[in-house]
Amino acid sequence: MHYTTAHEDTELIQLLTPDGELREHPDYPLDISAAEVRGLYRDLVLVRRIDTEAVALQRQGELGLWASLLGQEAAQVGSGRALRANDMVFPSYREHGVAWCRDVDPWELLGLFRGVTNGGWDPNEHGFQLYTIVIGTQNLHATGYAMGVQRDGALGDDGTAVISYFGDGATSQGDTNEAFNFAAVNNAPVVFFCQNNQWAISEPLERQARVPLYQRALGYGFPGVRIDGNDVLATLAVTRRALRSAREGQGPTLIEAFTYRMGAHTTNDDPTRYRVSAEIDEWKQRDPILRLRAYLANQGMATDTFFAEVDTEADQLGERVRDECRALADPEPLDIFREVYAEPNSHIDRQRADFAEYLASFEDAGVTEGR
Amino acid sequence: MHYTTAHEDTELIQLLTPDGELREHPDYPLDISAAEVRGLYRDLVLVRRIDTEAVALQRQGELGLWASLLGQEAAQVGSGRALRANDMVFPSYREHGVAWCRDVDPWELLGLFRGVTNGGWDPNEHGFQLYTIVIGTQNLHATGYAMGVQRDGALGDDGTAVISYFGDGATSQGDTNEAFNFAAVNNAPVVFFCQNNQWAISEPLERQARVPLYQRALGYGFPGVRIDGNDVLATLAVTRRALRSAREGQGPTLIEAFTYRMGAHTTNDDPTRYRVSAEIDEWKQRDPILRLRAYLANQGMATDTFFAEVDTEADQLGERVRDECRALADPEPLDIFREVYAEPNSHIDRQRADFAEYLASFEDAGVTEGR
Amino acid sequence: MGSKLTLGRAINTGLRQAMEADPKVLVMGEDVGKLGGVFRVTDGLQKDFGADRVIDTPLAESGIVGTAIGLALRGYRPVCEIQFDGFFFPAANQTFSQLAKIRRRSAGVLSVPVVIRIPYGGGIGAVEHHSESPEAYFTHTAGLRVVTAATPEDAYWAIQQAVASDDPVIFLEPKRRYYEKAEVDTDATLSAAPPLDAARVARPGSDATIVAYGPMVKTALQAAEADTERDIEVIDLRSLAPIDYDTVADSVRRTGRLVVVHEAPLTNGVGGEISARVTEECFYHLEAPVMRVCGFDTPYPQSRLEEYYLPDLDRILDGIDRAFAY
Amino acid sequence: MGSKLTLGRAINTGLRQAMEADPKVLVMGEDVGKLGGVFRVTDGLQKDFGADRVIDTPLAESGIVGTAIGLALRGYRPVCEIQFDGFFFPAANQTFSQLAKIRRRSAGVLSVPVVIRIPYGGGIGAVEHHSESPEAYFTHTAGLRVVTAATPEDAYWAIQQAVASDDPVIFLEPKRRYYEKAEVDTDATLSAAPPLDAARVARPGSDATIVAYGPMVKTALQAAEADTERDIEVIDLRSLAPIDYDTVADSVRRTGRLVVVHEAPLTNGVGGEISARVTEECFYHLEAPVMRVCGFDTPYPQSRLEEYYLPDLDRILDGIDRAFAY
Ligand SMILES: Cc1ncc(C[n+]2csc(CCOP(=O)(O)OP(=O)(O)O)c2C)c(N)n1
Ligand SMILES: Cc1ncc(C[n+]2csc(CCOP(=O)(O)OP(=O)(O)O)c2C)c(N)n1
Ligand SMILES: [Mg+2]
Ligand SMILES: [Mg+2]
Repeated sequence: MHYTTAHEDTELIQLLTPDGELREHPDYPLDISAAEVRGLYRDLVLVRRIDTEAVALQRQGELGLWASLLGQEAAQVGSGRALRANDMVFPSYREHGVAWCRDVDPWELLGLFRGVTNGGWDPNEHGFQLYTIVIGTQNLHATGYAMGVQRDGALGDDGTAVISYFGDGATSQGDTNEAFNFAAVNNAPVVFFCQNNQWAISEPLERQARVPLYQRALGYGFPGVRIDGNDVLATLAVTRRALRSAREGQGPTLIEAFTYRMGAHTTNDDPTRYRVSAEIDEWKQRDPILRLRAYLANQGMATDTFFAEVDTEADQLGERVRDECRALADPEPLDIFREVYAEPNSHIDRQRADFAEYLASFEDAGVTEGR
Repeated sequence: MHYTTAHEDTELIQLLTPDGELREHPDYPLDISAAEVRGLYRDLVLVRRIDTEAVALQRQGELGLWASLLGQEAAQVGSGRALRANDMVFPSYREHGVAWCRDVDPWELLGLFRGVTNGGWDPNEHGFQLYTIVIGTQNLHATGYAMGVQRDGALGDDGTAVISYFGDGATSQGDTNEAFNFAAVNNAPVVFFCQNNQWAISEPLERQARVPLYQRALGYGFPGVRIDGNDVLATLAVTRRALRSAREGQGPTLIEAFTYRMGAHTTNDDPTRYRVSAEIDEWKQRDPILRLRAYLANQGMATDTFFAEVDTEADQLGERVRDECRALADPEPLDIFREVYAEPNSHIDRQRADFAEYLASFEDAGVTEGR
Repeated sequence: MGSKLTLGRAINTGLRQAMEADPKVLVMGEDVGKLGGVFRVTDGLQKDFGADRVIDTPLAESGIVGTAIGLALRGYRPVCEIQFDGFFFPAANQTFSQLAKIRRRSAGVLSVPVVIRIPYGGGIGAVEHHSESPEAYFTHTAGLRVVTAATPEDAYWAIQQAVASDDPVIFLEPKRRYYEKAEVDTDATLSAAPPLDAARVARPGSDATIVAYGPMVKTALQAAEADTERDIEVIDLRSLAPIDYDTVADSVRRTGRLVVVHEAPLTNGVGGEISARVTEECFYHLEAPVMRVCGFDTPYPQSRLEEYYLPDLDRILDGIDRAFAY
Repeated sequence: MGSKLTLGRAINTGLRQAMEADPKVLVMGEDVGKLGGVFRVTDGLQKDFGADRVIDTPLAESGIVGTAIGLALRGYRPVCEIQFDGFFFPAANQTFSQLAKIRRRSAGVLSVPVVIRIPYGGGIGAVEHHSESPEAYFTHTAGLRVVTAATPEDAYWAIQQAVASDDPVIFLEPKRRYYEKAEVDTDATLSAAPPLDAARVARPGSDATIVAYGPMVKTALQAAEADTERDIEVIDLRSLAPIDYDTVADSVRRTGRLVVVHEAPLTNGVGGEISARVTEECFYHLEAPVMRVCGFDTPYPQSRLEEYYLPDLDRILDGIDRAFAY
């Protein structure tokens, strides 16, 4: 049996304070150029804009639903930018910022929420699996995928690491805990990235767990780390290290990114029923974008022109998102029967044929639309 | 949120060495009379005898199956004798020794293995629930029951504690981990008693977990303790304390009783396929009965007459077990339909009536037995 | 005295009655407390009965049903909410291998009067896993009772009867009908309500019978109304396990034709069972095989396709036409 | 060249072939390694293919199927063993809401060619949860293929076809027939084997049809032999999803009478679906309603009662008699 040196009850790892001051951390030296930091800022702003547009599109009836990432941009961009091309992501349903880092076009994300598809992109093309709605399930998929990576001998510096995203609520699911254990026992190259936004719909963290979530890993025998999830630099540094450790064959890490869900759970939700606005005001002080902007400005790493350019780019992106959303094609009725099976299937084939005939009967009867 | 002072990486807690020497432990002072120790010895011997008889009965075709507890007597008797009358036990399927402590007659246990019932005793009469075969499920039942105890206000010194028994393999199940978390979040009065007999059928411990099992509790925020499960005194002392702590409203404890499955998984199993006999020989040195006998003898706490009397009692009990087993009544065919529902149910009622008629048709035809 | 209640509100009111009547009744699930559930069915209950009786659980369905079983063994009557149909499955093991079997296992010594409430069915434009109709998994599981409700009145009584039942009950709530409103006589007594396992003739008729339940009852009634040529009887099953075959067979013997409607996939759905059983009982009375108008054997589709997936008025009329083509 | 193999050994040999043919094929589950599974179906595989390809997993069925999905997404073809039928349910969520739906969710971009092997059915004198027949839960779940095998030869080919299929396959192994022996031509080529979804006329006949599958095929054949007055056709379904209705309907149109036999509980079992569907297709050919000889709507009973619970020769003959009583 392996014994991991247990339990470093580390404080929250933070490299950038809410005021935009950089703090060195001995274990996580920051190795990043000014251009890269500006890139992160641009990511944060654009990702927030995509989110804002999507919320608006939902209000306008263009989307059935949207799960906003407001407040969680740094956790997603920091970890997303820590990834390499051949890494694989297993997201939950709120990882629009990670999707952005994986070059999934924002409108590809919208199809699911518009109801034109249950998926929307090619996971293998982007190294970004489909959104998973049933809480916790993707943690086992990620672990299995990582076991496949091991079997492929695809570890090492140019190898593949796997990262799985989930929320604080998801830590209560059996599947998440089974995944922790499978990953530990198999020493699988997977990073479990928990965005602890402190709410699972209406349930606050204390309904999910009695002790900080990163400690869960210790019980399974792998390291758990808690980071300031609103600090894109800490997130980047810690995730990079966890991914490297996975690639190098040192097994799983749990990262708890301590952050806050600034908006409603989804556009269907009404958080005024269960939480006070003071909490939100407090977290506004820790906004992930403001602090990075302050840092860039204070250090003279970015000019006003730069900030203005990013805003313009965001405006353009917003417009593009709106247009592409409206242009998303509706599926055809008979698509219901597509891709249920890889191989011909007599049940489906018959139902498709019957239904095609039924639909055609309306046309025969001179009705253009059968409903 | 509650914060438990984490992680006392205690060594294995042992009060009685394999050679029968008593070792004081500062946290677990032993408060037990000589008569009580003799009682424990008697329990261990009788429980082993019940087990031996049951294995023999299975060989003779009187039982379909038996899950032997050989080697685990101390873990079961020590914890079983720590219980008070109004505590409630949720067993797995191997807790014959705990059943003994809860005054379940041994032959009542046999019904399940003989195939005359799926249960066999009244759980409320004995404070001992029915055996549960689907691994891990009972841990949630125990937790829920403990939540009920809380709601009844039945804590305090004459209150109720709940204890749940399961194996090392069971720690991998989602249900077990969900139970740990529900118990932690609700601070439920439940003791999780894991008999780590180091095997789950053919799988050794390292296929189940990467670090010692008692550490699992720390990730959920409650204490985990590892005891020598072949030491009845340590088991008694540690379980007593955990139960008291539960009763006093201090929430759950995980006890990992480190022991060894000396026999096959069940009478169906052939352990020679997957483990070496040297391991068994080694564990014979740590036999739970021998060490208590040595202690009693060395301390002059028991005479040869006492040991002989216990052996005689065991012989008598063995005979009784054999007789009662053979006397267990077969169920009636129409019992199939009994107690599926509490209330009248038209589906079942019709099927019962049809089947009764069908069975009767053979009698009408002058055939005594319809099969 | 009656009052107009939505179906969702009727269940809320029924739950409240049950909790007032018996202090052992608990409500538990995700977001059932302050939020009152995502459909507000438990609205206000935590405020009035406290967090000990209306429990926001960790996000773990197996944990919810598993601890509910433990609570039931301690003498409580937990009403669990599963947030959406598609999220039931983590609780399948506790439901199928424990909840359904404990009475039988204990030869009747133990009771586990747990109710599992599940908002189910489609038609609300939702994303994946939020529109499924899993009833057949339950009706195939001995030891469970399975009920649903098509009207506020039925919902109001059925939830109370479910809570009062000593059997475990799967309580399927037709989520797209939560906002349908009707008069409910909340002053009547529970014992006067029709039995939980009785079907209801929702519309008498003589030419053909439609059997429906839950969300499809309204659609079936609309189809019956729309058929101006034939006099269609509509039966609302109400209970899916057991099914009140007396009422169904009685109707079919009069009409000679049966169409069964449900949203769940056709194959091995409740409709297949009804078809088999009614054919056994009414073989010489059937003028045509039992027709089924159901969901297809595919995963529930993305919402832009659900209007095609779900049986609607036209497809039911087509089913009736097919029955008359014999 | 043929050799006599038991059904269990035939699956073992088929798995070995599949693993030799494709290095991506993995075997995983509880005790599948050194022990070779509690029924020895994976005997010797870990020794020959290594612990990386024959994986003893932690004791967690959701974990087994969930990680198998992940492995499949990485390009592997995992064959999971669930130790007994009654222990499938912890994996229900991963199977029903993930495995069955990923192809559709991804519009065909993703494949998850996972096989879940489950020893199933009763008749071995076992304790609770070791004798169940859960096939209807699977056949009601779109996206899964469900197959079983009644003979060593079928088992040998079917397991290889299941592994080769790009669809997820539930592979139900009739555990009480594991030790039945027959000649298997292991030298023939896989492509020459009958398709995985084709039914088989196990015994031709002209007076009535029995449809059976898995463990009941042998019993059905015995009943057919025992009926000296009538010439009974026996169809072995082999595939339960999809079902080869052409072969079944063809037979029923000739015989006019159908008895369906399975161990699973009657209500909402596969038999109900077959009855419904065959009645739809053969309405004017049926001389009697489809008869079902099935397990009862109760939990599987304690083993001393299983001989009464399980359909046997007499009950099948009784079913045939009932069909002829019309
Ligand atoms: C198995 C399951 N149960 C319930 C739900 C309904 N649900 C969707 S999101 C959610 C809360 C998730 O909280 P968390 O894991 O913290 O993620 P967050 O939404 O905060 O990102 C719930 C209960 C679900 N999707 N899956
Ligand atoms: C959910 C489930 N999966 C599989 C099994 C089959 N099974 C019975 S006992 C056992 C091993 C259990 O090992 P452990 O938990 O260590 O308990 P022990 O038998 O050693 O007392 C297995 C796999 C089961 N009973 N339940
Ligand atoms: Mg959250
Ligand atoms: Mg063990």
